[in-house]
Amino acid sequence: MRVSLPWWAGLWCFWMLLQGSPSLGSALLGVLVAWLIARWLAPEASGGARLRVLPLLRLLGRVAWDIVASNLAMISMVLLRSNRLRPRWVEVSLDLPDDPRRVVLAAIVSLTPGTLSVDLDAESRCLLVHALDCGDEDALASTIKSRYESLLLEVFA
Amino acid sequence: MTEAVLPFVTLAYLVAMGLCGLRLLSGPQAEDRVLALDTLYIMALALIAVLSIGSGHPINFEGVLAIAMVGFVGTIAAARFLTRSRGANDAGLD
Amino acid sequence: MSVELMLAAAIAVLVACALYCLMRGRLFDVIVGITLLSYGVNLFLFAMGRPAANRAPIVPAHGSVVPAEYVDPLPQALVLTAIVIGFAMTGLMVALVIKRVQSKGEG
Amino acid sequence: MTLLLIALLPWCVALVASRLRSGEIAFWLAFACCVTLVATLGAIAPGVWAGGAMRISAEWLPGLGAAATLRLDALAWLFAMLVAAIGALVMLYARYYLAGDRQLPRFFALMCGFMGAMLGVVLAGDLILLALCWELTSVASFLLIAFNAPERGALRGARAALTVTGLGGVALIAAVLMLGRAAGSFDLAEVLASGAAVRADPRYPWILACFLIAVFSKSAQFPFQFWLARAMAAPTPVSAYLHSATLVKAGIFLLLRFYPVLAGSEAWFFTVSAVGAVTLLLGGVAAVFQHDLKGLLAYSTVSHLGLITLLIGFSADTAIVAAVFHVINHATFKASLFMAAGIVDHECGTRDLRKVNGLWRFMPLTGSLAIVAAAAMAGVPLLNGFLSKEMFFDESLALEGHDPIALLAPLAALVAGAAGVAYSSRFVHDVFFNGEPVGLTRTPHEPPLWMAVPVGILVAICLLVGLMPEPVVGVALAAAARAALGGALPAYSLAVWHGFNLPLAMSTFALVAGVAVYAAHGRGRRLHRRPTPVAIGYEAFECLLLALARCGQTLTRQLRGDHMRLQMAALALVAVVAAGVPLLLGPVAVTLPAISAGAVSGGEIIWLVGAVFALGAVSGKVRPVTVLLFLGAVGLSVSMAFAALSAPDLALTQLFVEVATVLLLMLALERMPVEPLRQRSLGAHIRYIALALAGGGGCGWLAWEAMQRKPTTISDFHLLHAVDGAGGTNAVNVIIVDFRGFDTLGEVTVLAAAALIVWSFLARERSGAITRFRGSFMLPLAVRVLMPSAALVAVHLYLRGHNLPGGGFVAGLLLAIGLVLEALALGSWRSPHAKPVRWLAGGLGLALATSGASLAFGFPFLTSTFGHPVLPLLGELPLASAAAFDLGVLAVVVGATLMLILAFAFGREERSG
Amino acid sequence: MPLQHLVIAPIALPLLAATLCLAAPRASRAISLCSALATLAVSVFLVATAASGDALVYLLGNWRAPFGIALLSDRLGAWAVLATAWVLCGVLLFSIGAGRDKGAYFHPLYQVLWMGVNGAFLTADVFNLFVFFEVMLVGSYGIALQGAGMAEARATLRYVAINLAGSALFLIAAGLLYGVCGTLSMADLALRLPALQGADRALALSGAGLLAVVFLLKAAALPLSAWLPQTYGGVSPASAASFTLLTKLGAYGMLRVVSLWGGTLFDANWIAVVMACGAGTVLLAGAGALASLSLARVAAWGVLGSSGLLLIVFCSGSPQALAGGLFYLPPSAMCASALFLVADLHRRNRLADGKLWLLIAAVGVAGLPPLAPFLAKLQALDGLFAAPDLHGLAWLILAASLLTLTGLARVALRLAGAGGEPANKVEHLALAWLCGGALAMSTLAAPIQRYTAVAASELAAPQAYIRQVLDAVPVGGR
Amino acid sequence: MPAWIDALVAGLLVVGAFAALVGAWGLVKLPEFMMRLHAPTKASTLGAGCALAALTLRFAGVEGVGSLRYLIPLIFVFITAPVSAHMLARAWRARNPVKIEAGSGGSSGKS
Ligand code: NA
Ligand code: NA
Repeated sequence: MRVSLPWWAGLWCFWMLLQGSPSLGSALLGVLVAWLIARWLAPEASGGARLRVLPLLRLLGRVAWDIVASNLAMISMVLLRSNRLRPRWVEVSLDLPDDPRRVVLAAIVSLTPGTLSVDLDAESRCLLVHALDCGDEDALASTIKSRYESLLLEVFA
Repeated sequence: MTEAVLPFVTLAYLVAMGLCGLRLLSGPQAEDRVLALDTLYIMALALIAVLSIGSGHPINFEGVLAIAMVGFVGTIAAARFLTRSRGANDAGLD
Repeated sequence: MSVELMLAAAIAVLVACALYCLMRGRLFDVIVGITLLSYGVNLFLFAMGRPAANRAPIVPAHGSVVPAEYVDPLPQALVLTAIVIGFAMTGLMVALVIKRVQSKGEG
Repeated sequence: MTLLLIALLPWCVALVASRLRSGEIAFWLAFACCVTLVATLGAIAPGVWAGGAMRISAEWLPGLGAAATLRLDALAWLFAMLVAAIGALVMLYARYYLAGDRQLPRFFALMCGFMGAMLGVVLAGDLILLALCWELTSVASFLLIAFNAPERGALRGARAALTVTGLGGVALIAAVLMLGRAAGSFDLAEVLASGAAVRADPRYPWILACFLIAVFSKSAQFPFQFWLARAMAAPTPVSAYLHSATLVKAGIFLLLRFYPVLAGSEAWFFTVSAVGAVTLLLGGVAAVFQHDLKGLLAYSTVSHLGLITLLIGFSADTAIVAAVFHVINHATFKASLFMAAGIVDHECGTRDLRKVNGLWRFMPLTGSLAIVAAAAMAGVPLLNGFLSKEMFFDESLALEGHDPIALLAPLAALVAGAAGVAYSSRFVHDVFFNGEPVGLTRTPHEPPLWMAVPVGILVAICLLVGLMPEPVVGVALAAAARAALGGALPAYSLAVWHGFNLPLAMSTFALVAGVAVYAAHGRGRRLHRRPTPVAIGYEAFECLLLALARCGQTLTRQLRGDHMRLQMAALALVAVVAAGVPLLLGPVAVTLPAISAGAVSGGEIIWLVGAVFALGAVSGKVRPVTVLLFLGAVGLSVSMAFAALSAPDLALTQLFVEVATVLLLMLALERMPVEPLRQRSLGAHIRYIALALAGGGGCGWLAWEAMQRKPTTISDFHLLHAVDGAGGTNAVNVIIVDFRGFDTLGEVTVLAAAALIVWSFLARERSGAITRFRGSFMLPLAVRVLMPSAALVAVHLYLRGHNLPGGGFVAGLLLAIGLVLEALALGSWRSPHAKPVRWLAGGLGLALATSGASLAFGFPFLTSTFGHPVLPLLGELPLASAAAFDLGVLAVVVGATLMLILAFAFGREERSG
Repeated sequence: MPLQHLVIAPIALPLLAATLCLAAPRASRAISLCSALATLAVSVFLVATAASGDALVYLLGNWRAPFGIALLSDRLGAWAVLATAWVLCGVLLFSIGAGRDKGAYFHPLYQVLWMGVNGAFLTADVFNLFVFFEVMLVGSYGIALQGAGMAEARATLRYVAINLAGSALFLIAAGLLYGVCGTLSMADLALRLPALQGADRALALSGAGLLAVVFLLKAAALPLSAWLPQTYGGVSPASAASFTLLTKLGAYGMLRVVSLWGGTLFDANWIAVVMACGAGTVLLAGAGALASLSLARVAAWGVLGSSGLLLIVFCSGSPQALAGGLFYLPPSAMCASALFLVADLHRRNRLADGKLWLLIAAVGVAGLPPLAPFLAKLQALDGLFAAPDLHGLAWLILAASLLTLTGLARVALRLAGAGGEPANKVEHLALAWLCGGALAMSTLAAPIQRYTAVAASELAAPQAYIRQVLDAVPVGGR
Repeated sequence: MPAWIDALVAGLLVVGAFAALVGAWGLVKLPEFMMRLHAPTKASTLGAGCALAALTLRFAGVEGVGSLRYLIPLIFVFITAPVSAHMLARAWRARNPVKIEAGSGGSSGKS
């Protein structure tokens, strides 16, 4: 089995982060450990998809901001008008071509407060989302598509 | 300043945990309880982090890491059980 | 509220609950009881090590050590052993209960 | 040497015979053995008669102060001769009686074994050896009675015999042990010499009681007489041997043997003579009414044994002579009678006196022999029985002093004498005359010659002794009696004719009365129409056994069934008492907690949360899955408590174990339908709650009190020497892998074994596929990321464990949980953990190898070493051999956890949706 | 390598064998047998060394005694280890002959059981004793579940549950002793316990009391006996045959505790209670044997009876009775094991030519001559009869043995006509090994009684034990 | 430790504690399961995130860049939290079937 290079590198970074105080010894050890684990446990590199850094950072930033912002929104919702919420089930049809990206999108949807991805229909490629407080289902769906799906398509070009 | 807020922060997390415990006790459905337990784990994680700040030794950091990595396993298992059993063998109780 | 009082209270509650479960006579409750009992007993062992906050028994690599500045590490080591053995026994017990319940269903 | 030969030869023959296939060879061996014994005994006879006791001794039981001593004096010689000589005749007889039986080798082996045991009793020169051989005779007789085993009568007879003689054995053991203490030695010679001391000992009544129980049970004295009648289920040669000449005489032998030690007290006189008299009468009367030929003989044996006992009970020197004489006489005529009865049984196919009639026509030879023997039994003059019975009458008349007995004894003797004549008459008349046989399946005829020869020999002895007693047995009798008395012989005369005297009158009266009684009762077969008499005592015995068995059943039924909760309650109760009593009675001043209004320092409230959920888990109103969730919450709070109270290692371990446990229980719950709680009475409820509260409260109190104590602990050493002694700063880990690494080795063994058990136990289910968590589209991807990270963190935790929180346990648990999760989420078996047993083997091997490596350097098992080599580029590298041990621990934990959890994960596929 | 190191062998060898069996399952039979023989040889060596007067102390990890874990092979420990080796060798042989070892992981689990028993007999550390109890128990669970029928599972479930509760008690006891005395070494505890005063002493007594409860549970003494007949009668007889020594562990533990701490910690009432438990057990065993209808059940009650007897004599305070008890321990286990094995033969309908073994084993269990249990019991009874206040116990033992005899006779007679196949050579060899062991012990009674007498006197004066453990010097003087 | 870092740490702690409190409150207060599912998964992410960030900052002065490792748990929380929420929602739906009208993007159904 070939060792997947991105995994190796990623694990090595993780190792270095974990060590706290970086030293040459731990770096070399990390190479070995990461190689072994990547060889043993990491899935094989899926050919084709390449990670693009800039869109990734943009995506991360946007998600982080949304998490904070909608958390605040959430706080107000829970505290101030918990009796007047409008929960809705929303189906979002996805354009993402492969499962990993759909999963990432679903995760982002879940992480941003107010929405929760519940199911992914394998055939119709629809993401079933539950929204805590939603006036307009279509608006929510399009927000999700525009804010995250497009960027995701860019990240894994 | 940190020292000043720490007791209150700790108390806040404890109260939050207490609320989670309340939900865990009251249910009404098993899913609610699982959710409460899951949240309890996250709260515990945060609380340990806060206590580490207070003590000045992040000696329990690995505990934090552990909760973050495996805390959800119980939730997964319970959710799986609930999905599969659909309460068939113990209907009527929650 | 002292650490000792809380520990003693927790041990009392855990052991009492465990005993009640064990004496209830249902196989499932025996598993629950044994689990609770092992929590209680582990806390009991742990309590024997003059527990206190912020005195983890991790000594400096160099320099002198004053034992009184640390909690007693030995009970912790014992609890560790007890935890692992308890886990193994729980698994065993559960397997047996499953077999027993299945046999009831068949016969 | 001769003694050794006598004692061991039968055993050797028994051993050889038991391995033989051919009954013929076995017979010749057994017969040769008996003949050799007779010859040997004959050869040493003059010396023994002259008063020279032979003795050999070897060291055997120094702890008891007992030795393997054999001792042969004239009394022992007499009994040994009886055993050997009658043994030879019985063997000869049995060869034809049991001809064709497939079990013949076993029979002869058992007979020889019995003979060995019996000779052991007779020759034992040490009380312990005596008791041992005594028990062996019980065992051997049990086996011989049970020879026809599946047959119902044999089973019951053997069991009754074993129980009664077993009781006797137990009593003898007690008697012997106390006697040995009282006499100061177990050596027979010393005991015999210390009679006065024994009789003065405060334990004497106990000794006597136990001793007499032993003797009476063996010799079928009242109230133990019933077993002998039951023992008639044995093959007739066995009855002829054991139940006339040898086994039942063991008790008599013991009475004679210990006569100098134990006799001479009022207790002895009254007990022995009373029991003897009762037995004498009981046996005599019962014998008349038996319908079974062997039953008649059995009760007559009981009666005669009673006679001998009564004689010994008289405690007069001449009575002892009479007793010894009657032992000889009874053995000869009773053995021949049993053999004759066996011939009848053999030829007629039944021994029911109501069917067997008028055999004189078919077998005149057997008839004439039997009639002579029966006459001897009845005490007809010119036969040996007459002589000893005459002496008995004489003794009963000579009794002085003890008023009631002195008056009653002659009367009893007379009645018993008459009864003896009556049953002897019945034996003769009812078998050989009294009309025609009834319903016999075959026509009887004379037996083979060699079957009659032993009877003939014995009858000839009866005649010879009866005609000229002094030349035939005089010397042996005198020597034996002298040995039994342990001193000088009294004046007595062995003569056929003593002139017209009172005993002769009594004899005559008994003869006439006996014949008259039989004639009156038996006229016109009136006796035949009487119902079979109940075996006196046997029913009571059966009832007693049954009651005891019932009692046992009731007792054990309390322990049976689904009463696990009772067992738990018993354990809890005992523990509460054991721990509580010292606290409550001891000077424990209750230290009340000083409640200060200090700031909330953290985890303390968590414990309350834990306590609440522990209570919740106990509630019977929630469903099982909820109980498991509550358990998870309790576990979490315990883990938090550890984290808050300076136990980071514990917190980590508890957390991982908690997760693994919840995972395991959730997987298992699917297959474990939980029955609803049974309703229990309020009282039971309250009892259990009270017990639980006592147990819990007690534990809490113990913990509280113990936490007030601050003893100097051995762990100070561990803290002080963690770095310089073991090369690690994390004292907990250092203890686990170094100071107390042996505990850890045992612990991983437990883990591995438990995993193996569960894995193999649920193997049937494992044939299916692993049930994966299907339907979740997010989980697989998350796990793909998590799993390698978990492995990396595990490596990290393992590597730092010696110095900081972490170590092999937690690393292994984390890795295993990751692997389990992966297996469940992806449903795949990766090659490395497809065979988790290899993890176990590898881990245990590594731990063992690390532990054992120090042996090569001359250091004890588990000795560790460490160093800080400075390497180029890498700098100082902390290395400890204990780390390799920890790696082994890690591997075992991984393998075991995988097996423990995954064993429950196989089964049906998940329903989709 | 100094011979000292052989002390670890009875523990390390079985573990090594278990590991090798896991690694090479095909060769597990050979590995297991080799290990069994090696362990037997080492056990003989340990007894020989102990008999020559040198108790071997082994400091694990080369740490001085109260700080690390020490093993001690004194006369008592070595004797028990040898008894274990003898019985387990025989049962292993039988299992191989009967093909019972084909079950999953039989050999590794059997070796684990062996390791646990040996460890428990050799260790001089309270917590380590707990660990080895667990090792022994887990091995016994594995052996009990061999064949894993429903009946076995049911019987084992109770056994596991009650033992788990017992383990919890053990932990509390060990914790309490540590909390009050600050040490775990039995020898060190023996030094520290007398120094305790007042409330400390009461607490220590509580801890020791809990420990005693654990031992009573393991010995299946009266209020806690229910599990034994259920378990031993419920699992396959061949499994039960390997358990006959496990109850002896309880009595052994009690003996060690009473010997080491008894003089200073326990008063006469305490001892009397334990002896009363033993007496009740003996009587119960007799009643049970009388009431039972199968050979395996009678054997189980026999095991219970011998366990009660040992409790009585070990606590009696009479050196003579104690020596008798030590003499009694191995042959009673051998005979009970043999009886279980015969029951196994009967259950598989292979008793055609095994009646001799039935006879010998039954005679041994009933305490009849010529097997060694008879002599040992005699010695024990002699000791009891020597003390005026112990007469009652002697009578009780005698009465119970009569009940056992009667029950055994009934059951054995039922088997008298049993036929079926003949057993194979290996099975005969195994039975001959066990029965022969008991027989050989009665012919070798003289040296054995000398050995046990010295062992008893050692136990009566534990200072030697304490000094030996605490004064042992690590290699290189660490 | 510079004062601004101290202030920042305190601020983060307060925000996190507040978020956690609100999340727990929502867990208790919200009327039905699917709504309750939102509250803690969100609020607790912020609660945990802030606490960990505070930890990182607090020890940045001592450990420098190394204290970034205290953010690692956050990554795992972000990976696992959506998964558990999803699994729970799925389990709940299995027992409480919800009808969702067909059509992309705009259908709704109140449960
Ligand atoms: Na007739
Ligand atoms: Na070491």
